[in-house]
Amino acid sequence: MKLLYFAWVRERIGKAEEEVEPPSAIATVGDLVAWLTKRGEGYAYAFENPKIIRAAIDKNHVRADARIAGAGEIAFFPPMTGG
Amino acid sequence: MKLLYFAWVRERIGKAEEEVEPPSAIATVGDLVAWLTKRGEGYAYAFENPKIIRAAIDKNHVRADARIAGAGEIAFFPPMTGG
Amino acid sequence: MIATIRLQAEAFDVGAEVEKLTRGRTDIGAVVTFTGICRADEAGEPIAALTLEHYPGMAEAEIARHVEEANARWPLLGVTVIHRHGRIAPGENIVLVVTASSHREAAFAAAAFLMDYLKTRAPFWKQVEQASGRIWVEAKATDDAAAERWSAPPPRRDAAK
Amino acid sequence: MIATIRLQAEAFDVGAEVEKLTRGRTDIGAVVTFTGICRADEAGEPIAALTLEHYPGMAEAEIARHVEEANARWPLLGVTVIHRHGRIAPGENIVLVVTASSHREAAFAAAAFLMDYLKTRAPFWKQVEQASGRIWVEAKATDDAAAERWSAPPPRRDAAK
Repeated sequence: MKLLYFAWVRERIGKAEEEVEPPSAIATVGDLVAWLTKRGEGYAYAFENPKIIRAAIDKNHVRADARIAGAGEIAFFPPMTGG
Repeated sequence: MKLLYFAWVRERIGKAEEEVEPPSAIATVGDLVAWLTKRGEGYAYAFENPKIIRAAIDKNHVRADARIAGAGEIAFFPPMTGG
Repeated sequence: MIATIRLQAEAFDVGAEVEKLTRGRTDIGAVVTFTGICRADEAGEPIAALTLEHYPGMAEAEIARHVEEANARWPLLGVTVIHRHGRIAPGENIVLVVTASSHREAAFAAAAFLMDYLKTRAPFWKQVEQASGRIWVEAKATDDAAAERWSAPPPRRDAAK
Repeated sequence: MIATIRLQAEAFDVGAEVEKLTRGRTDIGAVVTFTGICRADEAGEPIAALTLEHYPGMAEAEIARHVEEANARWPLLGVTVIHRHGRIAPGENIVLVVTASSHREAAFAAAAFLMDYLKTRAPFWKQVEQASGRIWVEAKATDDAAAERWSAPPPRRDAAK
């Protein structure tokens, strides 16, 4: 599964994208964030306040309880500041 | 006192402006409309529905109860349809 | 606040007016424009053209008063109002309002406010040329209602910057 | 309804975009534009420039969804949305929304709606260059509140034509 990171989530993790294979117990976006958080300091820093992290599955906004089964790409980013 | 007429008020009266000397009993814009109405068919037609006629004294919107003493020019016109 | 008010027979250029208002400024964050255009129909019937009559002197004064009122209600950095008079063909522009502010809420609100007032208070009258003859456009109750909504005390809220 | 959505690094020309949307049309009576411009300050501190990062593919899709939503809510005849990315200096434009309708109420409402959603839902992130370094702009609670006001059922009222 492909993960994408944007803005300060990208900067804190230190990469824009990566391929990961989370264990089958990781069912939701929230589970995935918790699992990623344990992968290192950068991840822990990026996800230190998981409530403000936004996520998208295949370019659609989703909530933390969204299931990740079948996802092509999952993106994590801060609240949007466009316009 | 100078009177100005616009749009269909002008067309019905048949002139764009005129000088008038109303008698001293004519105190308000409403009095003036009633007095003008008696001056002929065109005036009666223009002011047949006095409630919808708008008036301005010296280029400021006024109501029918506005006093005309000291007015330089008084204009009568239909509801505005600009923009 | 820089205000420009023009009554003219000639068409205007929206892009040029925005450029004039914003050139060299770095305090403006939001610009809203409203352009009113002559449609080929009025009240469901085709028109060949419209003619705008106005009350010279009073039209400028009324617009200036409402631009001042908008400036008192919202933190504006610039306003341009151009209103044409004379004969205008379908597809041609009629009226332009440009509002500039540091944030979008003020620019949107001031432009809507000015248009509602231009429709109901500025001394302009539209006549349309239809197959049945020349007809004066009737004032719309919905325009009066739109203008009425601004008669509540000014909001000057800081929301939605 | 004709919709144009563009993400680009280059600046845009407001007048040219209005012209493209309206040329040869006689059914459009109202055009509203919103232009967002880079100010020389952010949260009271001077900035040298801002850089806009975006999520390619998702940004276009999100904007397209909201243009469709606007078209379902109001009787629109045309919409253009242009959003720049990359480095933008103070005074340069950032975002453009153009809405066209037969009447002004729909054009104003749709432009405000699209801007509120672009601010809160489209995947763009602003970073500013200040004396203290490069800082990611924080999302504003007021922008979320502004977007929230559209979550009530669509009005589609005929007022204020």
